[in-house]
Amino acid sequence: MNAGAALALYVMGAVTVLVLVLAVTPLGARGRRVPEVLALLGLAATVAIAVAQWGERQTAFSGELRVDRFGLLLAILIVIAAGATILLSWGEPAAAGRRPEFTGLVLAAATGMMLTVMSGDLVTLFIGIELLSVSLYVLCAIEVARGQSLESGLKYLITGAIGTALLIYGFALLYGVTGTTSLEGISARLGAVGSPAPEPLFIAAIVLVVVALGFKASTVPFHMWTPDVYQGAPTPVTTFMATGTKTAVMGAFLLVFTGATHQASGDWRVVIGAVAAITMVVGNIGALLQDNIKRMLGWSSIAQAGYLLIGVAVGTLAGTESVIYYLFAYVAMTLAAFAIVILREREVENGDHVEALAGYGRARPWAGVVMTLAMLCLAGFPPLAGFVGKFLLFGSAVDADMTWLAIVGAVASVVSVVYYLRVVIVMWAPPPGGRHEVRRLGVPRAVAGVAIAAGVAVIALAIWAQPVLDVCADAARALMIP
Amino acid sequence: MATTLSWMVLVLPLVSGLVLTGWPSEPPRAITRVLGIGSILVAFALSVWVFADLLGSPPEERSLTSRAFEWIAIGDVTVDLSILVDPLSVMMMLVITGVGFLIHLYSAEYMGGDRDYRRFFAGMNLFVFSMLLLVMAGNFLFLIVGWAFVGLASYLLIGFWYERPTAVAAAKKAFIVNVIGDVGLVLGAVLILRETGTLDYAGAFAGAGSIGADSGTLLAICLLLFMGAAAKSAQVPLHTWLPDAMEGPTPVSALIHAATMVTAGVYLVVRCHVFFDLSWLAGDIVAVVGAITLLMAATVALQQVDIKRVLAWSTISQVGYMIMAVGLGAYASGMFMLMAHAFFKAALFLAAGIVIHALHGEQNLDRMAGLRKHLRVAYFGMGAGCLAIAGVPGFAGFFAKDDVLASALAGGNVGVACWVIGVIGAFLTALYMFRLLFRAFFGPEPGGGYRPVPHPSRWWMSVPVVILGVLSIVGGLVQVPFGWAGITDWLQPVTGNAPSVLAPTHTTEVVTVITSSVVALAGIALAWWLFGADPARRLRLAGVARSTREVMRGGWRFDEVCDDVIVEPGRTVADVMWAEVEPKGPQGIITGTTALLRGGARLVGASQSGLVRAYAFWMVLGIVAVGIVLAIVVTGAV
Amino acid sequence: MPWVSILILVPLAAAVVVALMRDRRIARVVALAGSTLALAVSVVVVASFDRGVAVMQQVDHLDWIPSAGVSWDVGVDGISIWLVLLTTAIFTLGTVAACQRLPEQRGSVFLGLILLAEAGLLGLFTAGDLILFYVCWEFMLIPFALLIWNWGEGGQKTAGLVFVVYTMAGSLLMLVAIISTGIIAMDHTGGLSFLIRDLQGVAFGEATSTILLAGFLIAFAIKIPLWPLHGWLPRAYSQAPLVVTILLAAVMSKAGVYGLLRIGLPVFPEGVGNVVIPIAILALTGIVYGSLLAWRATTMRLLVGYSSMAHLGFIVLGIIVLDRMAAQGAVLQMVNHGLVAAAAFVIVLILGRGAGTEDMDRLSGLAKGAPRMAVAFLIVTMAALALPGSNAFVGEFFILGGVFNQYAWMAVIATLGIIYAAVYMLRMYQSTMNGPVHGVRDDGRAVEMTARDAIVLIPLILMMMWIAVWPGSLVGATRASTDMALAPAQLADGRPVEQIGILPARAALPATDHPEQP
Amino acid sequence: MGEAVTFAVAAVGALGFGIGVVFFRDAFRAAVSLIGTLVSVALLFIALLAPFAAAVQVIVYAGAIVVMFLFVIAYLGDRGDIGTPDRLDRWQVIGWMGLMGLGAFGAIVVQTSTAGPVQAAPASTDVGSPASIGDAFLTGHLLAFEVTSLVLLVAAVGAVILARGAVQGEGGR
Amino acid sequence: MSVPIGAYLMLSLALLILGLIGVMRRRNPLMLLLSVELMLNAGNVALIGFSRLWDDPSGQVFALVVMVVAAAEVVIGLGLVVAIFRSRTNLDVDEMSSMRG
Repeated sequence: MNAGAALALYVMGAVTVLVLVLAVTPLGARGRRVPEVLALLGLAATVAIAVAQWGERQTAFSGELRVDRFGLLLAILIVIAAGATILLSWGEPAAAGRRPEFTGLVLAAATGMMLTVMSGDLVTLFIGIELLSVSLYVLCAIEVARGQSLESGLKYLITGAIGTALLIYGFALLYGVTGTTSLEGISARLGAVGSPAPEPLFIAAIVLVVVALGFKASTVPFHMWTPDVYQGAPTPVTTFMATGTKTAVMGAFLLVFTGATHQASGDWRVVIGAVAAITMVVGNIGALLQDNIKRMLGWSSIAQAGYLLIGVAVGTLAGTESVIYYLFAYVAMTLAAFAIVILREREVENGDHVEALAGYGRARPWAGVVMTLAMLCLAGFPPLAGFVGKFLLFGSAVDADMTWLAIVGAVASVVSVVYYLRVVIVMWAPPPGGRHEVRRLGVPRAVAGVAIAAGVAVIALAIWAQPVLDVCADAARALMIP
Repeated sequence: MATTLSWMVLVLPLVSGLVLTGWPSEPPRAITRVLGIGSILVAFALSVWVFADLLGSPPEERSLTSRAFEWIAIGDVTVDLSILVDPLSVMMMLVITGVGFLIHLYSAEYMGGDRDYRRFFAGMNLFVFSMLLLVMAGNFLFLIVGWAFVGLASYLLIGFWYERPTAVAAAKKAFIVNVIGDVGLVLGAVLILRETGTLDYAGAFAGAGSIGADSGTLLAICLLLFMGAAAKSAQVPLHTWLPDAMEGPTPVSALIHAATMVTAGVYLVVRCHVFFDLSWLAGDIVAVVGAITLLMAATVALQQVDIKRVLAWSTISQVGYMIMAVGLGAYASGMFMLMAHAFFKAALFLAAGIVIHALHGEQNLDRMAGLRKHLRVAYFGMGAGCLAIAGVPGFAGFFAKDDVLASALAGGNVGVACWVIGVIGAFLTALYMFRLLFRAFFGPEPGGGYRPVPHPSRWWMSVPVVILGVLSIVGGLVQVPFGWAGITDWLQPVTGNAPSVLAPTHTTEVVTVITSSVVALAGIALAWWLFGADPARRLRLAGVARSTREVMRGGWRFDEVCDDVIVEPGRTVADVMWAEVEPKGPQGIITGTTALLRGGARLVGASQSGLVRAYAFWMVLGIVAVGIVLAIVVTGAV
Repeated sequence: MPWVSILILVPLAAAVVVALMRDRRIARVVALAGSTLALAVSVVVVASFDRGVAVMQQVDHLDWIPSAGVSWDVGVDGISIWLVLLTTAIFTLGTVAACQRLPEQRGSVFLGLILLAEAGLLGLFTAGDLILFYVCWEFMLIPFALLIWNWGEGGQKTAGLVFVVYTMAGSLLMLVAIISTGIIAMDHTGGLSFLIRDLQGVAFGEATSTILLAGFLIAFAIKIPLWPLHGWLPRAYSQAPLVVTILLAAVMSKAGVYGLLRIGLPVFPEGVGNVVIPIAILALTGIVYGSLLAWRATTMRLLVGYSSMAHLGFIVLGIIVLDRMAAQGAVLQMVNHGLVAAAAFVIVLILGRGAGTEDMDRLSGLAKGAPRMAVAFLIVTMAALALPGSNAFVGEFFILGGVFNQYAWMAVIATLGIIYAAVYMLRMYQSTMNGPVHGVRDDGRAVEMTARDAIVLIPLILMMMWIAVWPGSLVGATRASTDMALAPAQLADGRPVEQIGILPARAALPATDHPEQP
Repeated sequence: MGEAVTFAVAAVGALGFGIGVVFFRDAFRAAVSLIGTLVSVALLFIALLAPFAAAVQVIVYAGAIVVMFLFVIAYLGDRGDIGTPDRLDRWQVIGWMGLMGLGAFGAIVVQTSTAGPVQAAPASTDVGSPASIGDAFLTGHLLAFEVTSLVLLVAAVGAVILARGAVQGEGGR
Repeated sequence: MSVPIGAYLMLSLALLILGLIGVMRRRNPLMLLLSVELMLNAGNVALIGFSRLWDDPSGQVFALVVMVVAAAEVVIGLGLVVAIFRSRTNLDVDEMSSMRG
C-alpha cells in the first residue's frame, strides 16, 4: 500500500482541485494568468516525479495502480498534450469568460487519462475513462454561446453514454468469467486455465470491450461521432481530444488486450486487425473530400487510430513498442497541425475552412513550414517521425506474419497522401486576393511556441529515433512481463 | 609507313570539315575553297603514295592493320579503333579521293551563287571522311559507324536546300532507308559477334569456317549484311530513295549517288567475300537481286524526262551489274566495273551539271536540244560518258562490262541467266544513254534558240569534266581481255583463290566481246533512229504502249506499294495507340482510381448524416459485425 | 574522409540555406556554389574510385536505428559511380539554367527545392541500406512535386499530385516488401539488417524470392516507367516547368532501372528467373509503344518524353536478359540517355523561349536564322536516334548484342524501336528547323543559341562526344560490379558458367545452398 | 425457494417497466416507469444478497437521478417532444434485425457458458452487507473511491458552467 | 443460490436490448438518456449477479461506482439539454445535424 508510488497522481489531483476552486475565488479574474501558470507548474511537477520514479516497478493502492515504465511513459505523453492544450488555449475566445474552469477541466481530463494508462484494475480503468469522458463532454460544450459547440457536446455525451454502458457490460462479463477485477488477476486466471476452449462468455466480453474502447478511440464502425464533435468543439479541446484521448485509449487497449488477455490473443488478434484495416481505409477515404480542416483532421485521426491499432492487433512486444513510438510521433504531428489551424482561426473569420489556409505559407513562411512538416509527417513521408513510426508498425505486423495488415496500411497511406498534400498545395499556392491580407495581428506567442516545438519534435523524433525506441522498448517490456 | 599515311588520309577531311563547321561566321570564299578542296587533294596525293608503297611491297605483305587505342572492352569482347589498309581499301581510297577531288573542284564554281557556301563544303568533306572511314575500318563496328556517317552526310547534302519541302522529304526518306539498312548491318554484326566472338575482320573471317558452310546462320549473316548493302547501293526493294535524292545539288549527286556512296554495298560484299564464298545460296540471291535491279532500272531510265533522274536510274542499273558480279563471285570484275563506273558516271553528272548551270536550273529534256554548239565541254563529257557506259569497244565501260559478263557466263546456269539479262541490260543502257545524248545535244534548238545564249562555264567546271571524260576513255585499259588483268592481280591478296572465285575463261571472253559490241552498236543505232535522225518521230510514236510506259516512268509503282504496305499501317497503328489505347490503358488507371476514390469519399460522407440516432444505429450494427467476425474466428480457429 | 556522405550533405545544406534566403541574387550565387561544390566532391569520389574492385567502396556506415537494423550506409560501386557524376553534372547545369530564367514568384525556394531533389537522388544512388534507399526514393518526390505544383505550366495542378500518388502507391508496396525481406532474412542470418550486402547472401527460396521481387518490381516499373504504368509521364513532363523536366527526364528516370540492378537482381536471384520473360515483354512493348506515341506526339516535350520511355525500355531489356555484355551496355546507356534527354529538353527550352510555342506544327525553317542552334540540335537529334557513332549507339549496340545472345527474337523486335526513333526524331528536327521560315519573327534569330544557352548545352554535347569517342573509359569502371550484380541471378537461372563474370565467392550459391554458407 | 419468487417478480417488474420507459410517448410516464424498473432491479439486488447496493440503488438512482429527470421534464413541458416522423424508417428493419441477432448471440452465449467457481458459494455469506462493501471500498478499491469524488466535482462545475451560460444568454448576471 | 446465474444474465441482456431499442427509437435527448440509464442498470445487474456467483465484493463496488458515474453523466446531460433548449426552441435530435458530410 506504499502511497508514495502514486505521488504523481496525487499532484495532478491536487492541482486539478486547486484550479477548479480558483473558479469561484477572485484570483480567477481575467487579466492575470494564474490558473494557467498554476496548471503548467503542476504538470511540470508531475513530469518530474514521473521521471524520478522511472526506474522501479511497483503497484500502489493494492494493485489498483501500476506505477511502471509503461504507465509513466504514457502519462508523460498525456501531460505534454495537456500542457500544450493549455498553451494553445492561452488567448482562446471560447474560454474567455471561464479560463479557470477550462484549465481545471483540462487538468481533470488529463488526470483521468493518467489514471487510465496507469490502471491495474478494471474499476480504476473504468473510472479513469469516465473522468476523462465527463470532463471532455463539458469542455466540448464550454462555448455555450455557440450552437455547434453545444451540439457537439450533446452528441459526444449521448454516443459516449452508450459507449460507457457497453464498456460496463463488457467489463462485467470479463469479471464474470475470471472472478476478479484486477488485470494481473485476470491474466493469471486465464493463464492458469491454460488455453481454455474459448469460454463463450469471454468471447462476448472481448466483443463488447473491443466495441467500447473502439468507440472511445473512434475506430470505424464506431467513428461516426468524431468528425462532428471535432468540428463543433473549440479547437484546443479538439486538439486535446485528438492527442490525449487517443493516447489514453490506446493505453487502455494495450493494458486490456496485450497486457491482460495475451494468452487468448489468438482470438482477438484477427478482430482487432480487421477493425484496424477497416478504420485505416474508411478513415482515409472519408477525409478525401473534406473542405473543413478540423473535420478533415478528425477523419485523419480516425485513420491514424487504424495505424495504431495495427500494433495492438499484433499483440507482440515489437507491436507495443511501435504503438508507443507512433503515439509520440502522432501527438507531435497533430499538435503542430492544430496549432497552425488555431493560429489561422484567430486571424480570420471561419478560419477552419481549408481555403482559409490559402497562401498562408507565403504570408507566414514559418507557419507554412510547420504545417508542411506536419502534413508530410502525417502522410508518412520519410525521413520524418511519421515514416519511422509506420515503418515500425508495418514491421511488427510482418513480424507476426499479419503481412496483409501491413499491405492494407500501405494502400491506405497512399490514399492519405492525396488529402494531406492538398493542404500543402493550398498552403503554398499564391493567395486568392493577390497580396495576402494577413491582418498584422500579433501572433499569440504561446500558440507559435507550441507549433514550432511540435515541428522540431517531428524531426527530432526521427533523427534520435533509437534512444526514443529504447525507452519505448522498456515500457513495452514493463507491460508484457508482469 | 603506309598506315600512318592512311591515318592522315582519314583525318584530313575530318579536320577540314570540322574547321569549316566551327568557323564563327561565314568564312571568305577563298578559305573555304583552300580548306575544302585542298584537303581532298592532299588526301588523294597521300592515297597515291600509299598505293605506290603497297605496290612496292610483295603481295602477301599488303594487308596492314593499325590500332589507335582500345575503344571499348565490354562483356568478353574488346573493340579497338583500328584501320585496315589492303589493296581493296586502297583502291577505294583512290577512287573516293580522286573523283572526290575533281567534284570538289567542280562544285567550287557550281555552288558559287549559294549563300551557304561554307556549309556545302563542310558537308562534302564530312562525306569524304565518312566514306574513307567506311572503307578503311578495321572491324565491323567502325564499318557500321562509317556507314551511318555516310547516311548522315547524304541526308545533309540531299537536304542542302532545306527551304524546299521536296528536298527535306527526300532527305528524310534517304535517311530512314539508310537506317533500315543500318539495322540489318547491326543485326548481322551482332550475329557475327555471337558466332565468332569478335568484331574484327581478321578474327571474324578466321572464325567463319567454324560456323559451318552453307549453314542457316551463315546464310542469315550474308543476307543481313546484304540488306545493309542493298539499302546503301539502292538495290531493288530499297532503291526508291535514290531518284528522289536528285533534289540535292548536282555535285552531290555526282559524288554521292554516282561515284562513291552507292558502291559501298559492293565494297561490303567484296570485303566479306569469305562469308559469301562459304554460302553459295547467299551469293546467288545477291546476284539475282542485282540482275532484277539492273533490268528494272534500265527500263525505267528509258522513260525519264528529267536529265538527272535518267542518270540516277542508270546508276541503279549499273550498280545492279556490280552487285550481280560480286554475287556470282567475280569480285575483281565487280570492282573494275565500280572504278570505271565512277569515272564515266561522274563525267555524265558533271556534264549534266554544266547544262543545268548554263540553262539556269532547267533539268527537263523536253526543253533542251541542240546544245552541242553552245556547250562544247559538256558535249565532250557527255559523249565520252555515253560511249563508255554503252560499252562501245575501246572505252572503259566496254572492258569493265565485258569482264563482268564474261565472268558471269563462266558461273554455272545462274551465271548464264545473269549473262543474258546483262546483255539485254547493255542494249537498253546504250538505248537510253544515247536517247539522252541525242535529245539534249542534237536537233534544232527549242523555240528557235535560247533567249539568254547558254554561255560555257569557267575552267573550274570544265577541267574536271574533261579529265573524267579522258579517264572514261582511257580507264578501261587497266584490265584488257586476253591482255593483262591489272585489277585482278591487284586484288588477288584480298579475294584470295577460293574455288567459288570466278574468272572469265578464254571462250567466254570471246563470246562476250562479240555479243556486247554488237548489242551496244545496235542500241546506239536504234537511239539514232528514234531520237537523232528525226526529232518529230518521237512525238509520233508517243502513243505506243502508253500505259506500260507510264508505269515504267513511275518506277514500277515501288513507292506507292511501299507506302501502302509499310508506312500507312504503321501510321494507323500509331493513331490507334494515341487515340484509343493511351487514354483507356495507362491514363485509364489514373482516371479510374480517382473516380473510385471520389465515389468512396462521397459514400462515406453521405453516411455522416449528422443524426445522432443514426450513429447509435451504426454502433449496434458494428457490435453485431464484430461479434460475427469473432464468432467465425473462434469457431474457425477452434 | 567520408566523401560520399559529404556529397549528399552539401546539396542538402545548400538547399536549406538557399530556400530561406529573401534576396534572389544571393540565393542564385549560393545555389550555384552549392551545386558546383557537389560536382567537385563527386569528381573527387570518382577520382578515388578503384576500378578493379566489384564490391561497394568508400563506404560510410552510421547506425540510425540499430534495433530495427536501419543504418545510414552509403558507398559507391561500378554501377552507381557514373550515375553520381551524371547527377551532379546535370543538376549543376540545371541550376545554371534555372538561375538564368528564375521565376519571379519565390525564386529562392525554387532553387532550394532543386538542390533538395539533388540530395535525394544522390542519396538514392549511393544508398547501401534498403531503408535509406526507400527514404531517399520518397524524399526526392517532395521537391519535384512542389516544383510541379507551384511553378507548373499549362493546365491544372493535378500533374504533381498524380505524379506523387502514383509513385507513392508503388513505393509503399516496396516498403512492405523491404520489411518482409529484412524479417525473412533475419531467420537466416540471425540479426535484423537491411544492408544490401548482407541480404545478398540469403537464400530465400524460389517462391518467397519471386513474391518479394514482385513487390519491388511494381515500384520500379512505375518509376522507370514500364509500359502499362506510365500514365503519369505525359502529365508530369508537359505540366512541369521545363528546367524541372530536364532533371526529371535525365536523372530521376534512372532511379527505377538502378533499383532493378542494385536490389532486384542481386538480392532475389531465384525470383529473377521467372520474371525475365514478363519484364522483357513489357520492355519491348514499351519500346514500340513509346516510339509510336512519340511519332504521334503533338508537342516537343511529349515527343521527347515518350522517346525516353522507349530508350528506358531498351535499358531494362539489357538488364533483364541477364547477359554480361547487355548489362554493361545498359549501365553505360543509363548515362547516355541522361545526357541525351537533358540536351533534348534544353533545346526544347531554348526553342520554346525563342519561338513562344512548343507546338512543332506551328514552327518551321528556324535553321535559317539560327545556324548554331541547327548544328547543336542536329547533334542531339542524331544522338537521340542512336546514330552509329553517337554515344547512345555504343550502349544500344552492345545491349542488342547481349539480348541477341540470349533471346534473338527480342533483339529483332527491339530494332523496330531504332527505326521509329529515326522517324520521330527527324520529324521533330525537320518540322522545326527545315522548310520555309514560319511562326517566328525575324527569321528565327530569336531562337539562336546565345552564350547563356551555350553554357548549359555545350558541356552536355561535349560529354556526349567524349563517350562516343572513347566509351571504354566509362565502361571499364562498371564491368566488375555489373558482373557481380548479375552473377547470382545468372547462376539461379541456370545460364552456362562461361557466361558468368565473377563467381560470387562470398555470396552463397543459391542453387546448391550447400551447408558451409558463410 | 424465496429467492426464485423474488426473482420472478423482479424480472417481470423490470421488463414491464422497461418496455414502458422505451415505448411511452409521454415523457412523464416514461420517467415514472423508469422508477419502477429501478425498484424492481433493487429487488433483484436483494435476491442476490446485496442489500447495500439495493439501498443505494433506490436512494441514489431512483431518488436523485430520476427526480432530476422529472424536474427537467416538468421545466421543459411538452415543448421538448415533437411528433414529426423520424427519418430513419427505411433503416428501421435492418436495425431490428441487428438487435434480434444480438439477442440470439447473447442467448447462445449465456446458455453455453460454464463460468463461475468450481463449487457454488454458500447461500448465507454476508458479502453484500454494508460492512464488507465498506471494507472492500477502503482496501481493494480506495483509488476508485477517491476518483469518484473528482468525477462528481467535474460534473458539478460542468452543470454550473452550462447553467450560468444559459442564464447569461438571457441577460441574467 | 437457487436461481442459476444464467437467468440473471438473460434478464440483464433483455434490459440491455430494451435500452438499445430505446436509444434508436427516441428523438428527444431526455428520453435517450433514460434509455441509457436502462442499459447501465443492465450492466449493474450482471455485475452484482457475478459478484454473488463468485462471492466477491468488488462486483458490487464496481456497481456503486457505475451509479456515481451515471449520476455525473445525467447531471451534465440535463445541463446540456437545458442550455440547448434555451438557445433553440425544439429539441429534435434529428434537427441537430448542422454538421454533416
